[in-house]
Amino acid sequence: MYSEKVVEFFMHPRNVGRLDPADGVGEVGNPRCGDVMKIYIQVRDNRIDDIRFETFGCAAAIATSSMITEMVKGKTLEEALEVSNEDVLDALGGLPPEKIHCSLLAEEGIRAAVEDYRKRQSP
Amino acid sequence: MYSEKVVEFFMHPRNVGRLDPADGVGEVGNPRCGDVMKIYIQVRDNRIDDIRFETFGCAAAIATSSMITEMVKGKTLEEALEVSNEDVLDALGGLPPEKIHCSLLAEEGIRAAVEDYRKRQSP
Amino acid sequence: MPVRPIYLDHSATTPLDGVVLEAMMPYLRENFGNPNSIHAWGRRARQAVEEARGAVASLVGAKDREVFFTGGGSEADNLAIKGTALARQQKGRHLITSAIEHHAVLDVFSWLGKQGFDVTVLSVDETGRVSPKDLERALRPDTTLVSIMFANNEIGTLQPVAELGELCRQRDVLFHTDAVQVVGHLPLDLATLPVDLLTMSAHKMYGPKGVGALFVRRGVRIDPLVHGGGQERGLRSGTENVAGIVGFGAAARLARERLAAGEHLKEAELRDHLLEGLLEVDDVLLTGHRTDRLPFHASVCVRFIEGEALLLRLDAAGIGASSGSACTSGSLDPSHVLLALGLDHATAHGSLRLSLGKDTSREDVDRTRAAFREIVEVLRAMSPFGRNK
Amino acid sequence: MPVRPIYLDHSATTPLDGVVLEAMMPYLRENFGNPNSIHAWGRRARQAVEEARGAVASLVGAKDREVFFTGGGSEADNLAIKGTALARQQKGRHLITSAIEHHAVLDVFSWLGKQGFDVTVLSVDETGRVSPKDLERALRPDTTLVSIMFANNEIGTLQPVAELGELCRQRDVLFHTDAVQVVGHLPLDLATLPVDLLTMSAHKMYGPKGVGALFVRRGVRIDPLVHGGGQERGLRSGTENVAGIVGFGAAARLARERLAAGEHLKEAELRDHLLEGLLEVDDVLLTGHRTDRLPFHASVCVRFIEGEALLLRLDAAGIGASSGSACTSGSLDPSHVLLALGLDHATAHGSLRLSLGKDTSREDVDRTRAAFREIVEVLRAMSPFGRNK
Ligand SMILES: Cc1ncc(COP(=O)(O)O)c(C=O)c1O
Ligand SMILES: Cc1ncc(COP(=O)(O)O)c(C=O)c1O
Repeated sequence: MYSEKVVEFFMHPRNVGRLDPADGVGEVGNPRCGDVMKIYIQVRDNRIDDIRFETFGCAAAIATSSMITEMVKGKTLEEALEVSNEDVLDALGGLPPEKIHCSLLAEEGIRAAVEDYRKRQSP
Repeated sequence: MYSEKVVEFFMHPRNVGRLDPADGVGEVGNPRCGDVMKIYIQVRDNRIDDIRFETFGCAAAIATSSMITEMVKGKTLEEALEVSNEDVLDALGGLPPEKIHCSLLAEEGIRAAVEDYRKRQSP
Repeated sequence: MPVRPIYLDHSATTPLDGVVLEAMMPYLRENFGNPNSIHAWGRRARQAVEEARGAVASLVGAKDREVFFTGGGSEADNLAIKGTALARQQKGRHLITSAIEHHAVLDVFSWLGKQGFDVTVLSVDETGRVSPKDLERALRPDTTLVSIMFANNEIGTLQPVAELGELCRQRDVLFHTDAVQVVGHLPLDLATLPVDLLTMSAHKMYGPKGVGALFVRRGVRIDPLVHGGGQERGLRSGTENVAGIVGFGAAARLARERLAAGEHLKEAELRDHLLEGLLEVDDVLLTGHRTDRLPFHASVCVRFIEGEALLLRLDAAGIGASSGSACTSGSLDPSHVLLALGLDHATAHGSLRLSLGKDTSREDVDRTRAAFREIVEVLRAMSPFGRNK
Repeated sequence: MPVRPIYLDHSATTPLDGVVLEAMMPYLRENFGNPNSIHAWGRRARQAVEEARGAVASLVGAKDREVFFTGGGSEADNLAIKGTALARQQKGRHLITSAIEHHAVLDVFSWLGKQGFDVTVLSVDETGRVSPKDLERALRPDTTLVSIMFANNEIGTLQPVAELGELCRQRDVLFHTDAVQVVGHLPLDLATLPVDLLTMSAHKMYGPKGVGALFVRRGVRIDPLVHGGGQERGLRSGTENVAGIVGFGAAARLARERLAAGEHLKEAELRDHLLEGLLEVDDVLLTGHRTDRLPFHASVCVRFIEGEALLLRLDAAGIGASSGSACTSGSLDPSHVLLALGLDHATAHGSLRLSLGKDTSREDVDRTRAAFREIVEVLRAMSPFGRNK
């Protein structure tokens, strides 16, 4: 049911953990629904210099978290915000239809972290 | 489903055919219902001296016809009328429940033949 | 039985093909998973089920998603008919079927009749055919479903399914056909055939017993019969009979090859050879249509004798046959199918069905012809009826 | 998978016992007849079906004539519930069930609810037990059927079936119990148990998939679900799945031997050893009852992580398990059973079920304990929640 790529990113997730201190933190999802994603970023020169995630959720949620952190690392904030859930899906070789909503969470997570960062920058 | 005895009497029926002339002939059953039995008897000294049957019907009908002719052969008419369908059933080692009605036909067949004989005797 | 027995009751059930059994074995052994489990065992089972679905679909020219597995042909018939009648009851409560349907269809309609549905039962001609004209006359604005079998199991007659289906389609009435006797035995293309629902059963085509399938054309919505875990996209809940379904798939693949090789045409020739032998005997009547019939199916009525007696004598001679005789079922009336043809009761009681299989040889047929002739003679000698009596 | 895989999902399905397969083989080969045929092939099949019926009956203390074969457990549940509700609707239209039933029961009741029946759903305590007091209060003069499962598939809890059934019997209300998880795993005697209808499924007790049975106590009249040729004394039409039924019979014989040898008691010890290992890990909660539970069944909720992730990691380690997690079913809500226990959603998302089999060894359990501990640690390291976060 899951592609090899999904299994690979689920079994060996990249960028797991937290950053302390972080320049921005995004938390999306709801434990009631079984999916919570927390994204930590460090920003240098408007680029995502370092990134970590913590995810409570199924294999798809973990794999998309991991994949999106790989994809945005090193990108400018603007570039990072362009990464869509479709891009993540493509990079993972697709997800079963009932799991697509998990990839939305990843996109939202990045957005929330960047917003948090920007909010902190402009008080 | 059929006992060995039934199969034996169905496959190798005794007393098949007709008697011509016969002293009495009984015909019972209805082709509509798939069962017709015709019994021919010759009577000497109030005894069934010879007997034949023709049957249109299933294996149970044929086996009971054959068995009852064996059972009444040589008996006095009174004795013959005493032979019941239970006796035939016992002699055959039983029949499946849905076939019991066939054994009734055999008893009726003998009765009809004897009646026919008596009618002919007392005009 | 002294000589090799000859099984000529393929309309009742077929032997499981050895190749089919081989295909099933892994799913009766190590690949025992529940297809609904997400672990490795479950995923292997799921894949096997879906591959089988593809094979069955392609045998009948359907899309994979149009094939729903059930626990047999009877269940598929029940699902199709109750499922449609209930799902469409707001639209109307008039249903149409024929007088010669299998009990798995007919008894569902009588049940629906008791639930307040209005059921029209079409009669058939003396060959067992439904007339499209009759159907046309019977269709009403509140008709929601017509169910007419593709081929009859007792008399082999094929119905003009394309014509009947077309009439329904024009009026937005759903058309179901019980094709249990047809699938795997005659080419069938649901891509072009105007049929909305079609019943199949694996054990009639060298697959395992206890597995059937219902074709439900895309876009057609029916109610489930077995509710529960939501398997078969909600239409048939319950843990899938994985090995059985795999067997159905394998049987479908083999049937496709046989049909592509034209084996049904050779089978029809052998059937004609058999029928010729049966009809040579005096007072033997063909039942069903002479040419528009299942290629493996021969059926007759033998006058002056009763079917069960004939059957048991054939059995004693090592030949497995069947009969629509009342006596085989313990009822007093002969089969509703034979009576619907207009046969009188006495004649109908003498019915015999011989249905060939893919492994039936000409020699088998010749032996059967000889045995038939001999046994009919013996039984007629016992019968109070007949030409010379 | 590097090491020998460990299957611990016997509640989902069991492997087919090799001895059962051996018993089935002749009916997948030469003895392929239709039990409804009267020739030799048919008679052999009929005999096999009836012998299997005897074996299943004697496993549960029923009479042969009280056992009706179906196409699986779900179908048997549907038959029991719809069949009773419809047959007794003149008497009343009130039905009672519990909140933690299998979908094959629950979804039938919601369907009946839509057909105008009045359904009371009893809640359960935090161990998953229905209270006889609650049942007593819910019973009404127009109640015709109560259906409460014998043991729950997700949490293993056993119900006080004798007590519940007795309450129904006193009021002339029929009592059905889904015993799919119990039959073959715990001793059961219907000669004394006040149960009118009881569902079984072969594939949960080392028999084949696609075969179930319904016990219907003598004198109880219900409507059929699948109409047709009148097989199973009219209660389940359709050509019998002979090989499957024979397999069910063989599985019943083996189960009887295992129970007589007390193997379920040893199994319970092994289960306790497993549970001990699971509960040793911080923030792992038992679900279901600690002692009144299926002997082979261990279930927990692991806080701070989600069940599917746990499952797939176990799978990658060669361990087959299952979860009531929403993510495994593609829904957003965790299982209705876990929520009925009063668990919060987040905790319920972390559910895990490990169900042992007759061939599970202590070594398997030890390996599973170790893998569980390790995987929980890894996943918690990824989780935003937890004690130290
Ligand atoms: C408690 C319970 N009832 C019913 C069923 C359904 O049985 P089957 O899978 O044979 O349809 C199952 C298993 O799936 C079950 O665990
Ligand atoms: C025409 C027809 N329909 C339905 C069925 C029922 O199929 P099954 O035996 O798989 O339930 C049969 C065979 O018994 C049949 O011949």
